[in-house]
Amino acid sequence: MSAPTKKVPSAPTSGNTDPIITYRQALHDALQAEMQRDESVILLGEEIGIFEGSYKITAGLLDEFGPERVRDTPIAEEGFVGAAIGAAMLGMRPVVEIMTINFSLLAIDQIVNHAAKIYGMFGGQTPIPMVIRTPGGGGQQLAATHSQNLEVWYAHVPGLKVLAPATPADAKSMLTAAIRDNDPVLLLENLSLYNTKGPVPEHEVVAPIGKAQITVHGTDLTVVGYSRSAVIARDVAERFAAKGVSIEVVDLSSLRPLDRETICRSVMKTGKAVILEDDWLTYGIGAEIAATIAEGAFDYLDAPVRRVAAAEVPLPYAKSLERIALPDADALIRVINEQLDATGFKR
Amino acid sequence: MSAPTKKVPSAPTSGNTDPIITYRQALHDALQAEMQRDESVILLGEEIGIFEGSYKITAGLLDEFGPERVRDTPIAEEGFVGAAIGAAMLGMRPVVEIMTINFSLLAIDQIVNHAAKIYGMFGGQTPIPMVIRTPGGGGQQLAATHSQNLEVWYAHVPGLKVLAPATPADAKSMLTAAIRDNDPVLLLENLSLYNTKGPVPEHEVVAPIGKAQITVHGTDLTVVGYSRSAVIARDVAERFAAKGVSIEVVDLSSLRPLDRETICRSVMKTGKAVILEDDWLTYGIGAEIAATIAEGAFDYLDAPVRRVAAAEVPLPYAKSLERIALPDADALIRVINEQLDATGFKR
Amino acid sequence: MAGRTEGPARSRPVSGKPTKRSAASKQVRDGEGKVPAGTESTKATPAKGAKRDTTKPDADRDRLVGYFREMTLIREFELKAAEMYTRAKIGGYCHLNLGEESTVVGLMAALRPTDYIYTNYREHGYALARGMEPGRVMAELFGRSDGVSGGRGGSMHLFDAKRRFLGGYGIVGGQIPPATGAALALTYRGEPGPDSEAVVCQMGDGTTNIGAFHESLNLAAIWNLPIVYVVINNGLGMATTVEAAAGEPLLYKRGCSYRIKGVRVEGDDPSVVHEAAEEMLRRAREERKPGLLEIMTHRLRGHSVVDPARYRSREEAEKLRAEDPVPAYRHKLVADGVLTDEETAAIEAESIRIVDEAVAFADSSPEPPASDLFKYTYASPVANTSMLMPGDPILPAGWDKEVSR
Amino acid sequence: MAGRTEGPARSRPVSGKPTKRSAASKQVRDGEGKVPAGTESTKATPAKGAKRDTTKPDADRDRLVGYFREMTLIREFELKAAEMYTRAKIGGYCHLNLGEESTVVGLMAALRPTDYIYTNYREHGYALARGMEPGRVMAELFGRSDGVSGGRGGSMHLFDAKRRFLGGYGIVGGQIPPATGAALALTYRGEPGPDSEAVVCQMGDGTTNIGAFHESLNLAAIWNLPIVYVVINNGLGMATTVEAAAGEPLLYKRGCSYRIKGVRVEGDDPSVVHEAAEEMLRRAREERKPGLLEIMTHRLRGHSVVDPARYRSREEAEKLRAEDPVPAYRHKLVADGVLTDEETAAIEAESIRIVDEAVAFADSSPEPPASDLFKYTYASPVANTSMLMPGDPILPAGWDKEVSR
Ligand SMILES: Cc1ncc(C[n+]2csc(CCOP(=O)(O)OP(=O)(O)O)c2C)c(N)n1
Ligand SMILES: Cc1ncc(C[n+]2csc(CCOP(=O)(O)OP(=O)(O)O)c2C)c(N)n1
Ligand SMILES: [Mg+2]
Ligand SMILES: [Mg+2]
Repeated sequence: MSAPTKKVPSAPTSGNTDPIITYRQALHDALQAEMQRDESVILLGEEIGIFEGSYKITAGLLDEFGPERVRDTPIAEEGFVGAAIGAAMLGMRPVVEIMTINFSLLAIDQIVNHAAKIYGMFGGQTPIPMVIRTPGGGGQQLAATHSQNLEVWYAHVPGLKVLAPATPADAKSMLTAAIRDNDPVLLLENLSLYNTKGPVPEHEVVAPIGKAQITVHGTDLTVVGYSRSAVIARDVAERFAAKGVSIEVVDLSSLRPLDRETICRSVMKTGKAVILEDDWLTYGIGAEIAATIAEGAFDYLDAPVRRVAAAEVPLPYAKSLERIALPDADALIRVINEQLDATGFKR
Repeated sequence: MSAPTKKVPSAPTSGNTDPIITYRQALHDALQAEMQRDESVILLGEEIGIFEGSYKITAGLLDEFGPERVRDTPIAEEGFVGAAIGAAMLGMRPVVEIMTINFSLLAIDQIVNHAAKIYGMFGGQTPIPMVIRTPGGGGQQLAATHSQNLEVWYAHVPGLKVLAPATPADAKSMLTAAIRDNDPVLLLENLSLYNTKGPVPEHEVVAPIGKAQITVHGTDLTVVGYSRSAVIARDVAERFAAKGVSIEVVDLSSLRPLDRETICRSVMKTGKAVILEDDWLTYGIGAEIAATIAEGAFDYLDAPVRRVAAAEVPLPYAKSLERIALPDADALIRVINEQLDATGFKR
Repeated sequence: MAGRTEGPARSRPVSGKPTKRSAASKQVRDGEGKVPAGTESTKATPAKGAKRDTTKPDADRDRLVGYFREMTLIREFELKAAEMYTRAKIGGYCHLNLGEESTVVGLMAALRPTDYIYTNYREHGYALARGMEPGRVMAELFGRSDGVSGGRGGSMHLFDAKRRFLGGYGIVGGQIPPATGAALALTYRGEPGPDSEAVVCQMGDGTTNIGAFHESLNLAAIWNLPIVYVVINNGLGMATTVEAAAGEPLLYKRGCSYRIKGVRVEGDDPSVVHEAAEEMLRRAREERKPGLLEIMTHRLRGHSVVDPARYRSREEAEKLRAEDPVPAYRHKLVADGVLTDEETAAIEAESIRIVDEAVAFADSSPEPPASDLFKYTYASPVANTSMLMPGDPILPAGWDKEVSR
Repeated sequence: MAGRTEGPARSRPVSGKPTKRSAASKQVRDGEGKVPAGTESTKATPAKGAKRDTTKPDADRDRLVGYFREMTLIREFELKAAEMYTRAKIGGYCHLNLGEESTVVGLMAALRPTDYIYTNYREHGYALARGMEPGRVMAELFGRSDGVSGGRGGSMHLFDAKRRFLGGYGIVGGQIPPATGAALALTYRGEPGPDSEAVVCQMGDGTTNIGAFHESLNLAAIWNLPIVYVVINNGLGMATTVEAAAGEPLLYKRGCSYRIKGVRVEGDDPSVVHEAAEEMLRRAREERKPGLLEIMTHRLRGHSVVDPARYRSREEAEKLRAEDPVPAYRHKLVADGVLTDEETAAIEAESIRIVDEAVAFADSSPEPPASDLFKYTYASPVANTSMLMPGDPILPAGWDKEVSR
């Protein structure tokens, strides 16, 4: 089922002695380590056992932990995601794989009306320590129903936490943090990142939840991204650096909670902001980021915040149309240049 | 099942000779008129026949049109919403009632992965002329799972149209327009508006889809709202008018498409904007509106755009907590005054 | 129309196997579900000088009296809830168990303290029968801080972790997947056996038509989960009949699609319900076989307290009144010489007292303080969690002056 | 391993009731479903000098030859699709009917031009059997403008309104509610009867476990809809077996929850499938009785073209190859004297030619132009529809200067 993934630059390794592994391997390693560490961690999902997962994240885990802890489910997203909620209520720590975020719509009542509500609605009597792992992303020619980026829906919901790792190291440390957290956490993966490589510490690292990261420090303009777009932003920043333009990259890392302060502090310094996001423009993740900057850094902005997002269409299968509908490095570069020109930036 | 609805001011009637009816009646009348006009219009939903609808919108229609055109369904949102899609593919014009927007989560795969995709994904071979009527809204002490405002999810999706009438007249004309439109239209109703009254033309009016409305003209500050919040905004504007402050109210009316130009033109004139919305603040409808204003009217803004939205919690049942968690006229008034003060507005 | 009951100052579940309790409760871990206070089987003191058939063994008699006490307490509680709704003490949606008392009591009697139960939003009676204090249940309906869910859930969302009452749920069918997952969790705890734990998942007849029912029962079947799905068939969704909504209106047969055994019983005699539920639970415990139990009952009033049920004909309404299980059971017990009229009257009077106390307790309980608004959004607090009130600026004034936290 | 077929330059569905066609097509409204070109039952011209059992009535023989022609065309098409995927002419997901040819052909033979069909994403063969030009189907796989869905859907999303092929769907179970609604629409068109229209909803075995299956079959039952749900049982989801996924692994029995009749047939003989499907369709047309037809078949390769199916043992793989229905059917026809080896060879050669032409056609078809990106987002254009490209400002430069439109 796994389709060829579009080329995305890999994480920088400069001056880092950690082993270089893929984003896929990093997720696998985090699952394996947490399952070894805590018996109550179980995996549920379609084809995660014998088939080793549609994107092979769970390869080998069935052999190591057996069919009770690596549980293949029927095609019944609402059923098995809801079952994970109930198991969590009794003290298990289920990690559910939803093959792609598009299929999470079948389970969204359980995720939003149940997982996100049970702790608060019942007055804090039972936490829901569960993780939902699911990849989003277009660009694989999977057509309209299999190429969506709907993370903004989940990021809008109190009671959920939504993490979006961009690098293999973050994938591992954020998945570890998600598994140990006592709330329902949606870990957003990305089809086009699974094969990307980067240095990942072998020892345990638990990422802080709710913090954005400055992945490139700069002074002239801020680019905000997450997941795949944070990787592209970093790459573009490096290209501009070569041309003497100092771009700061904010990797949101956590979509909920949202680290508004880190975003605004960066823009207070640079005075200019461009947001790169894979989802549709209107009411997308970037809308909140732009609104946040426009309010929080109002007095510091030299130009309007710009958003680079997907064209608002059901994504066509045809490569010729898919390519132009999705945001990419070129579009980001173009808009950054427009921003620099608009503010009379000297090169 | 219908709970008492919180008091919301009714539409202004000054100098209007149209009969005064409720928002509920207006919806009913539009359904009745369209069913009389076009045989292919059928109603599907839970308890819309014998029970006359959870909120009584369909009262009397079963007797007039019979059980085939006013079809009670089992409790199976995904099934009957999906069935409406198929019926629309064969030329029917189904109008589906989903009892509240909270339950639309059970049908969202059919709405977003099917209704919104079928026309485009298959190359324009079959339109999906269907309407989904569903109320959102909190403030009725219905607790966390029955009080949500999730319209931003649908407004984010290309292929859907999302209308949010604020007055009885708009409820009637927008529902009429939705039924005659050849695309899937989600008509967002509101629990707290059903009992509100206003003048409604007896003759047929078909609202334009995709246009915002200036419901109060003003020069000092722009308030943007939709559905219930547009009603409150109008009321607050009148109160300020009495104090010599000229507030302009933009009623979005259509959440998708979004009429950015009308919003920005208003703010270009007033230089100040406050958004009132019933949903959660982060990644809510207001985020896009604020981002739109901050980009489109950047050079005209005297102060940062402010948002008045719901506190980000699973809404508690207890009145004491529910009341403070939801935005209201007082919060809007407070923020408007903060805006006026921040910009040194003279009163 | 209302029954009346004698009983302790708090409602008590009747156990079919009191002897099993201590054994069963041994298994319990992490504080949850230690034997709830007041769950030992009750001994009613015979009213002085009442004539009675002394041939009935005492334990058996106590069981029947216990059922009646429960039923009347639930009856009184629900009547009072309806009254409190009209007095605006209760808001939102409110669904009553009027007419379902014998069903509720019989079912709950089959549960052990170590078992778990999930229900829908029509669950006041189940909560009372599980041993929750009537005062704390009423306080939840009032939205007060002493409510069983801290006032955050209301009528539809009662919860008591200690008593393993894992919630009333308002989304139709929403409770079914989590209940199934709870049963899954039990399979990691221990082996099947007479003392092992099980899950009961209650739902209404109309709920068998939703996808979650299908997906969940299938999971329970292929994973051999210790769970009993209980369909409370009161004949209606809101106004839609079972026949109009279900392709197979004999709902207990719907286990066929999963090879899950289904059983249907009449709900008017709590003993019958108790026995059927106990056998289903036995299979779940000892054989890890999920079951589907359909109980035929009546909804005496509208779907919720605001529904006048005009869609019912006068005849239907009268027939329903005639079928009211509470007076019927009272007459049966008196006719069988289990209780005298005086005793039933005393029991009924006591129920009224309990419910009046519950109202007084609820009324005196404070509303949750504003300061608690964000208290239960997350179990693990993390940085940057939004705690903004409507209209607050997204960042506190002067935030940009302080150094970053 | 591949069969080979002679046949017209475009694939043709075989009709069980050619005589009914014109009658049925009378009912059709608004341009849809007028009798598709090339759907008259085909007469194969006997190859010269071949020895043959002349006792067989001609029409019957034509039917068998037609099946074989279809099967070999599908076989060739799928083998070529796999090859084109490896050559990166096809992207995304691509699921093949290899091993299911006899099932597909037998089922499609039972449909009339006036019937509607919905399928899942494993639908190339159904499209070909429905009479879609192989070239336009291949063009869709290539994402070209001459594709049956204009290149917007790809392998999983073939569609042909004219032929009432209402789509391949990629969300498991997603096609079931719309197919059910299509059947609902038919009930407003006319009365049941031998000439009325019906709907076929195809799905895989694993799909019977999802909620949409339950909700939809229940609707079809209570509303008496003219629809046949066809479960293509190839034994696996992706790698999950039917037994591991379904509480009742005899899937045809799952109609029990709705009183829907279920039938299971072996898929290797198209005649058997054709007959079973026709009877189910007859019940749907004449009695408005929904049906559930399970067809046992084989998936010769992985779930999709990129799945090496390592989870299969060597034995399984060999067993599968032995069960390949295409060569088996070729041998049967030759043994029965329906076709000679020369004729089968000719038919096979012809299929290859057709598929090669299809590839050539697809290759020469242009990619959809960039200018068409927003063409099909909405059927009714309205004001302010977003047509922004990535990075565009939200309002065109200088918009604030012009007067408002
Ligand atoms: C998913 C969903 N759809 C619709 C509703 C509205 N609703 C609440 S109760 C109810 C009827 C349920 O009937 P039944 O399952 O028989 O339970 P009963 O109320 O009779 O106990 C409906 C349709 C809901 N709460 N959730
Ligand atoms: C709702 C949903 N969940 C999961 C998937 C991923 N998926 C695609 S095909 C498939 C297996 C389907 O098996 P079956 O129904 O037997 O059809 P087959 O592929 O065997 O023809 C799965 C799990 C999906 N497309 N949609
Ligand atoms: Mg019921
Ligand atoms: Mg299969």
